[in-house]
Amino acid sequence: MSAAERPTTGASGAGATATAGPPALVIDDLRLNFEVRGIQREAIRGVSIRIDEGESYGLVGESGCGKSTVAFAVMRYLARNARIVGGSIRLAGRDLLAMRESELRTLRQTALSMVYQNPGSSLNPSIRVGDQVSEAFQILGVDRAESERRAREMLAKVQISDPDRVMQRYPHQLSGGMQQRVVIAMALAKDPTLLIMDEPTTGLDATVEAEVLDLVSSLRREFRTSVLFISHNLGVVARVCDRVGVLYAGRMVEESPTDELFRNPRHPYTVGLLRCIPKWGSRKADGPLDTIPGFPPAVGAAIAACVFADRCGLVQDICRTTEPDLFDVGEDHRARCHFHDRAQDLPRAEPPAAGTGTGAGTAGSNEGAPAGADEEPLIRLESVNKTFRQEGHEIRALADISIVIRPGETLGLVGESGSGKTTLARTLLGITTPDGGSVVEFEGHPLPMKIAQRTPEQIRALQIVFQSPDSSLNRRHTVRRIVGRALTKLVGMRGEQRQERIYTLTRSVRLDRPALDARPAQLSGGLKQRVAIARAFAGDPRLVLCDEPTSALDVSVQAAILNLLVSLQREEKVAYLFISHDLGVVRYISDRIAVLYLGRVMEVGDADVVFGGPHHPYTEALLSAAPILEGERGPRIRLEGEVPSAASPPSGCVFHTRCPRFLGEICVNQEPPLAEAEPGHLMRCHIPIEELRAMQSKETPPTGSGDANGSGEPS
Amino acid sequence: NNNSGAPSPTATVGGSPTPGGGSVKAGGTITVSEISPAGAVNPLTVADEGGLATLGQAGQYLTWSNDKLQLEPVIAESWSPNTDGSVWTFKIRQGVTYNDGSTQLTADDVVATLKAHSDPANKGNALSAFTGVLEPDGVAAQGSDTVVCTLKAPNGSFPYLVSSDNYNVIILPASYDYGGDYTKSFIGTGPWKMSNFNSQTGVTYVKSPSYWQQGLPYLDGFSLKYFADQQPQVLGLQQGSIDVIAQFSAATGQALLNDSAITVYATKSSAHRQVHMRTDQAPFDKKEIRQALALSLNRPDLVSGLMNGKADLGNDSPFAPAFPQTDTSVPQRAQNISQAQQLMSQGGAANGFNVTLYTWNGYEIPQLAQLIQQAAAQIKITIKLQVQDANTYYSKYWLNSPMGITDYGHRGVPNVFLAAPLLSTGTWNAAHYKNPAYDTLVGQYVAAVDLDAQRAVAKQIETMLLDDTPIVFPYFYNHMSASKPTIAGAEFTGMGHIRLTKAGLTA
Amino acid sequence: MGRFLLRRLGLAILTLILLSLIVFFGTHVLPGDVGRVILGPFADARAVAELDKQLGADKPLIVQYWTWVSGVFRGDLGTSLAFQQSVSSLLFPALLNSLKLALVAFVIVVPLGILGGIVSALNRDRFTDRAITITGLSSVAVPEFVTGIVLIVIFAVNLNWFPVTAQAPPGSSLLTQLHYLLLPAIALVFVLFGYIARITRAGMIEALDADYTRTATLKGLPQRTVVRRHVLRNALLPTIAVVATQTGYLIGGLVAIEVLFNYQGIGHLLFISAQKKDLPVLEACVLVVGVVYLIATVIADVIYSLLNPRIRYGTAE
Amino acid sequence: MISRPRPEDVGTEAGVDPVLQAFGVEGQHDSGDGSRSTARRERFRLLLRSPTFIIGTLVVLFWIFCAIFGKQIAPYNYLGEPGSILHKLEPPSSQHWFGTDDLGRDVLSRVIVGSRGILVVALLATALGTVAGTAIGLATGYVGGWLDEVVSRILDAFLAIPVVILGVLALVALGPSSVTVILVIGFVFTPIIARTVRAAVLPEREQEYVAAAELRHERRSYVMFVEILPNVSGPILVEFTVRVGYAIFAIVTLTFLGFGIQPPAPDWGLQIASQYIYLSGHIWWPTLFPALAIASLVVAVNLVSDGLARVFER
Ligand SMILES: Nc1ncnc2c1ncn2[C@@H]1O[C@H](COP(=O)(O)OP(=O)(O)OP(=O)(O)O)[C@@H](O)[C@H]1O
Ligand SMILES: Nc1ncnc2c1ncn2[C@@H]1O[C@H](COP(=O)(O)OP(=O)(O)OP(=O)(O)O)[C@@H](O)[C@H]1O
Ligand SMILES: [Mg+2]
Ligand SMILES: [Mg+2]
Repeated sequence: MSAAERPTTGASGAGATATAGPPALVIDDLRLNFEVRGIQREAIRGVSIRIDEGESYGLVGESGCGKSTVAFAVMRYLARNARIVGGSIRLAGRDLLAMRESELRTLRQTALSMVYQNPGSSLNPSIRVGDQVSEAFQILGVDRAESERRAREMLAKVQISDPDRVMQRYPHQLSGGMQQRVVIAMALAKDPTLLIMDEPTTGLDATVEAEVLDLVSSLRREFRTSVLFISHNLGVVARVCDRVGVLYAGRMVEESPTDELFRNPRHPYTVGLLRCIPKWGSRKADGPLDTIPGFPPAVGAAIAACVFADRCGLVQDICRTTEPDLFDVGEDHRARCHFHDRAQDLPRAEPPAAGTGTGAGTAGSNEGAPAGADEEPLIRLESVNKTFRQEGHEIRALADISIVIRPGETLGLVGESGSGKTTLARTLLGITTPDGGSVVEFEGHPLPMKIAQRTPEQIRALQIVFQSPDSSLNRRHTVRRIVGRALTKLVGMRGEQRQERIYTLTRSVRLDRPALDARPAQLSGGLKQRVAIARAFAGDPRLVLCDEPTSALDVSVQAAILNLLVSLQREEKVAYLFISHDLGVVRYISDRIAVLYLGRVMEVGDADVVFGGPHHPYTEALLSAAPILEGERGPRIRLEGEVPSAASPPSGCVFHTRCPRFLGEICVNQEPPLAEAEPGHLMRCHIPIEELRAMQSKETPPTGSGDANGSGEPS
Repeated sequence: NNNSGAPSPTATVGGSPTPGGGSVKAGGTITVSEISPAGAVNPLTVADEGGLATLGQAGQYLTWSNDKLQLEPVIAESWSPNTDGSVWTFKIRQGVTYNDGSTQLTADDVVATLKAHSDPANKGNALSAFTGVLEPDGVAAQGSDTVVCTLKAPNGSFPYLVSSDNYNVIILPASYDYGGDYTKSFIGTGPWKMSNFNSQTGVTYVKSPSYWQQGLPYLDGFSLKYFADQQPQVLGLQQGSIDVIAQFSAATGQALLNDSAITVYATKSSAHRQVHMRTDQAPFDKKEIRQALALSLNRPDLVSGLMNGKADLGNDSPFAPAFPQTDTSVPQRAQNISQAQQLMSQGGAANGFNVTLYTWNGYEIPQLAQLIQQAAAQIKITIKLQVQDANTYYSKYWLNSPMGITDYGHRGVPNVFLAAPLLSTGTWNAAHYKNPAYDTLVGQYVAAVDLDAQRAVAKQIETMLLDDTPIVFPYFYNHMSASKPTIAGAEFTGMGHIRLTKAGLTA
Repeated sequence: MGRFLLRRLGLAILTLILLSLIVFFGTHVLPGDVGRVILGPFADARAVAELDKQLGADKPLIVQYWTWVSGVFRGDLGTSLAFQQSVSSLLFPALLNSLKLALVAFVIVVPLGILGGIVSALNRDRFTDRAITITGLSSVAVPEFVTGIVLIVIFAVNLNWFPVTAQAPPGSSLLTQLHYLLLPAIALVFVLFGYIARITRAGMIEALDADYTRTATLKGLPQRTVVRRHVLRNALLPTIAVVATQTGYLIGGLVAIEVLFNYQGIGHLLFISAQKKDLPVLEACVLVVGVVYLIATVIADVIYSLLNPRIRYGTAE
Repeated sequence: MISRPRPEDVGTEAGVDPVLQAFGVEGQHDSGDGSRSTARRERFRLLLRSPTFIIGTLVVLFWIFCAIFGKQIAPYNYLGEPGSILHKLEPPSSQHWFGTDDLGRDVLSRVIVGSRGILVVALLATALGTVAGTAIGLATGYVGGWLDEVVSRILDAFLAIPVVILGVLALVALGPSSVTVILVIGFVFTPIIARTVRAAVLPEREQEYVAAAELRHERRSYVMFVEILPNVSGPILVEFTVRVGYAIFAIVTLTFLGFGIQPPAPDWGLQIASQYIYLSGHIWWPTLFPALAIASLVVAVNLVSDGLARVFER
């Protein structure tokens, strides 16, 4: 690792400076309740955090564990029904909770700022960006002209290429990445003592995310601001934070320097979390991912002792009787567990990839292997095009896509937002009709483009699991009805028979019977997604399209869903078209991978090949942008600028505008064909594969082989 | 025969208090409110109060039928019939100049006017009075100052047919084009000329310098303001923005009646409501039933309650107490439930029946309808009310409804009332009453030239109608007008004319 | 945005055409023969029948529609059956009057309503909010003619502060006219206040809850500035649309008020012509009311698009 | 695009509005803790906690009671007795709490009995409009395309004419009667409601459960009425109650103008129409009490819809 890239070194430095000034933020045993229908519900159950000057502190934890609440408590911006019932918050020594409104305002003007998820909505849609930024200066009493100048400066600092243009823009005219930069610029305007970032990159593309994160760490160095960085994504935290605190059910369960935490987690929950995440390069063949059984306790749930006891594999009676304190388990490393020393012996919730696992594994890899290439493809797309017309201009969402999906295999589909992944899926399903001339074949026979013209078999054979179960399940229907209807409609089942099938089906997706009569609102995200999966499998499909089925879920739940999909595939011999942003996940589950950019396939090939390299420059960039936890990684390959508009794609190779390996003329003038660079590995690039190999071999990103199933354990 | 002499210059409005009598000072202008004309203000076609009140300002008639239903000479200085009343001779006033200041009135103008209104081709509203009486070729001038009308049939009341009662017949120059727009010129022999007209808001009149009655009118002018509704008029008078309300219904005017600061004029009239029952259809084809219904009404209550006492009892014939011709010796029909019930059973409807009463939503008519409904309920007649707007009622239901209430404006003589709604050939015969005996009686009545003869026939008609009861005449209501006490000399007729020739602000 | 406006305009015109169809065929379901309308209730039946034939009210509807519409486009709205004068000579003065009245009402109610909405949103769920909301609900509830009557009795008849009619004498000064119009205007204000306040409140609350408002607050801006600079602009956008729609409905409300105050406006004319079955006038009135409404909405959309950058500038993506 | 649930929104909203706060907590129940109260029961509890809603409901119930038992509980015959005319326009007294009208009829009785007419007409009319409007709204919103374009234009055209005027037009055409009033008001409301429903359907249409249904090749009618309709029932219910309020308003106005319900119905609007002329004589009781009745009913209805809206909307 180069010191430039990894903040950890900075951390020690921060530790040093910490002794100098007072800590930027000290939260001491913060307790906060939400009053709901007159009942006080504990949301934060005593959280203590200390952030030194210039230090960046990561707060991680599953959704709903109280991260944002802590953040807003620090901002003193709480919901009306929120009550701080204990503890103190000190900012640079000053007691926040004691402050009067006016003091608080000055503090917000000068010392405290926050960046949160969804920059789109955090900028005022009807005020020019410039004015919004300079406003931050004007509050400080700077006159108009001056503040505008500084605003321009600030925007430049957040690496916005031409600030003057942007200042004239309205938020909606900027891309998500730009918007977030602007927000960050506003936040840093006052050169704050503490900058709180609540999921600042959630919702952005991996590439954009990577840039923003780089920006954050570089700005940190420049401004020496302390950062409270909130994320559910350990990889992200790993990238920008010196120290990390793991929050669970409003309780801090472990806290340590970043590397230490990932190398040597000492709380079963942390251990569990880390195991849920597919290791870089691990494959479904290596066996199922580990999961954390059960659900986190709800806000206000009465908790006797250890908050994690109910889900803990190591639980003993003591855990249910006495709450463990934060044990010091290493230098600057604390864990709230009676058995912190045995934390890593936490038994797997899922059976490890033993005999069956490998058996399945080989089977899995066989399907993926080129060996299968000769067998008749399940789906064949031949120069599929889709053009949307939106007030006047045309958006080419799919540009002659030609790929095949083989029976029982998983084709991973990756690409930045807007690259056409969903459109491709919808086209296959017949919900979106492709342009004329496109060919879609199913088992060798042409597949009608409109669902209405498809035979029941064909309809049954192609099903989908949408990204958000909240949207894909009818809120007003019970699970039984949702699944049942699918059965009736797809396989014409009725009465008893149908009931039976409902039971077997839901059992196979690990839904217990009581859930059957619940409505989606009453189920957790994971359960909902299982229902969606059950519905997709109602008519034993041949191909299930999974459009980011886990991206809305917490990692522990994601793991469970992935396992489920894998095992279903094994049982039903179903093929998947698996769309995801998370390369780790895609790699874990896919046999082959297709990379999409502006509606074009840039690269297709077996997972190992595509990830192992040599890769298409775009793939290369995606890979280097992927936030990964452990081990070495190559230098970040930056992608300049935003994804060009699909309405007016660049000439020649559509990627040339951002290509790190840009050749020149040729790239600008002629579009490279999707050619077979090596057996079973197609690529759309002018650079010969050997050269690519040469360029990239200098710094090969780690392949799974190295620490596939090891990295969790202490070395 | 009645040919009174020259008009008495200070003819005050009888029957109604006019403080200070004629003692009014010259000059000043006032505002008179009037219900807006139902249609275009066209001498031929006007058929409503708003219209006729407008016509009656710049326009004048041969004779003026005053509030006592006696004729006063106007354009005609005098008149006389031949022996059987089939030929009438009118002496036309000389030296009358139209309000255009130039045109002189001649007998030819009168002839032209009468021809125009009596010509069926013109489809004038006056036809309803002239049909069967006068036809164009029956009118001729003798010299410049005499007009002779030769009637189709003898008619003792003919002078009334050319009086203000036949309100369309204002005397216009022979040159006048009846197809044209009267409201452009408002030409006429009257004391006023139009200075501004708006079919929506009303007319502004100024004194006509060339008016033939010396020293009249007193006022410099007045504005006739149109209102869609009576209520604003009442409020306006109370509040002072209006000086005279030409006409209001006793019900609406409740406030005015017991307001000491307002002068109310109650002019006896023959205006009334007719409750017709279709005599040619069940259930009202039996006269017992019709009588029963008539008997169920408590008329004194109607008069005192509904009309605030500003009405005369009706006796189920057109002969209103206001008419000199009426024979008042015929016993008044009074409420008698038990008798009514008997009649019901005689009529074979001992336990009642259902019937729909059609009428329209104006004046006190809906209330009357409801009171009739109440009354009928006592003898097990269940009345369902269908209250339409005027046009729907008159165009769809009036002449073919089992039962209905129709409003009849004032007439100076009962002739029209006797003919149109009751003759077998009557054009407004909503009751579909066909009784040859009655028809002949009406014939006799019309022909009768002097009052006693007329009254004699009247008695027979009254008795006959009382027995047949094709139509219930519950009451004849007074024509109600009101003004500020500071205004005197305004004359009103039951017809709805308002004459301001001698009106003015009290000195 | 040019395209946006063009499209908007095109739609308006299309709507207009449909409107004319509705109006025409709507009115031609009317019973009661034209001749009767002209000659009046007591007119001789033969006369009526005769006239009907002359007026050719027996031609097929489509033909009649065409003659009418083509007339309208030539600016000739036909002649009134009841008044025997050109419809336009009746219509446009009336329209002008109504617009005067509507204007006065608006000048009073729009600021009031918006203010009310803002205040109640800022004191959300507190007493003030409830008070304003309830007041709004109630004022909306009472039909304007009831309010009008009460106002007349109190202020015109008893206190004699205002005239009972809204019709100022011809040629009276602006001030006098205003004096005449105030009472009916207030009656209308009652009806509209609650509605505008309600929408404003909704818009405000949405804006207050928006992330960008939070951003502004966390910038350390004082509450007042936050509201003035960040909340209002976004909050008032929806209100504009509402105000526009209300103009249309306001004119609907004018019927009762104008009749009550004997004000020679479009509503009054419409009422009369409806009573008299004066088709040409009735049609023209309804058509005009519709047109006014359409214009209002178009204007609103223009303003809206001017204030809303999303429409003013297309998106970058 | 990745979109994660953002409970912090729940947070802020929750602070704002107790109703949504509850949903925030629903959000929590998601993560499968013991209590699984459904959204519906939740809403109900919340409604019962809103005093304005309670008051509104009580008043409405009161009038419904009057509508049903009016004739029995009315102290006098609302049509009056023969001779009652002699007691006309008597001010409120111990015999006649609300005084008597111009035919000597007991105003109180007429107000009580009058509730039936207005309620029945208003409810039926609104129901009619809601059913039609919902059907159209669903169709245009879901099917979209040219159907949407065409129908929307037509609806716009209708919406350009104020309710009262459209009402006058139609009533003059068909002749006044309760039935026609119902038909007319129902008809006039259809486009308004259709528009609201359409607006509610559009976002639903984008929801993926619709796509999922299409993937099963469901019939359109099924998608509209079984899949989408239940999800827009909230807005529809709210719209319905709001419209009831406006229906009453419109009916009364039409009646006042003489195009609505006709005598001798004890309809409130009719009472006002026939009695307001006496106001100038300071005879306020026959007008005031019906007016108050109308106000109380419409306000109550609005309170109810307001309550529902706060619970159902978004
Ligand atoms: N219905 C539509 N109308 C117009 N353009 C559309 C439509 N659907 C998608 N597009 C455009 O097509 C392109 C591809 O969209 P698509 O949703 O397939 O991308 P994606 O890869 O799924 O993005 P994400 O990762 O955000 O889901 C985008 O530019 C999008 O704007
Ligand atoms: N105003 C509120 N009223 C009631 N409960 C609330 C409120 N705000 C938040 N909560 C609950 O408190 C818990 C903590 O919320 P918080 O937003 O801090 O979680 P989080 O860790 O930020 O989750 P995520 O990662 O999804 O943002 C959640 O269960 C949330 O539902
Ligand atoms: Mg959060
Ligand atoms: Mg997508």
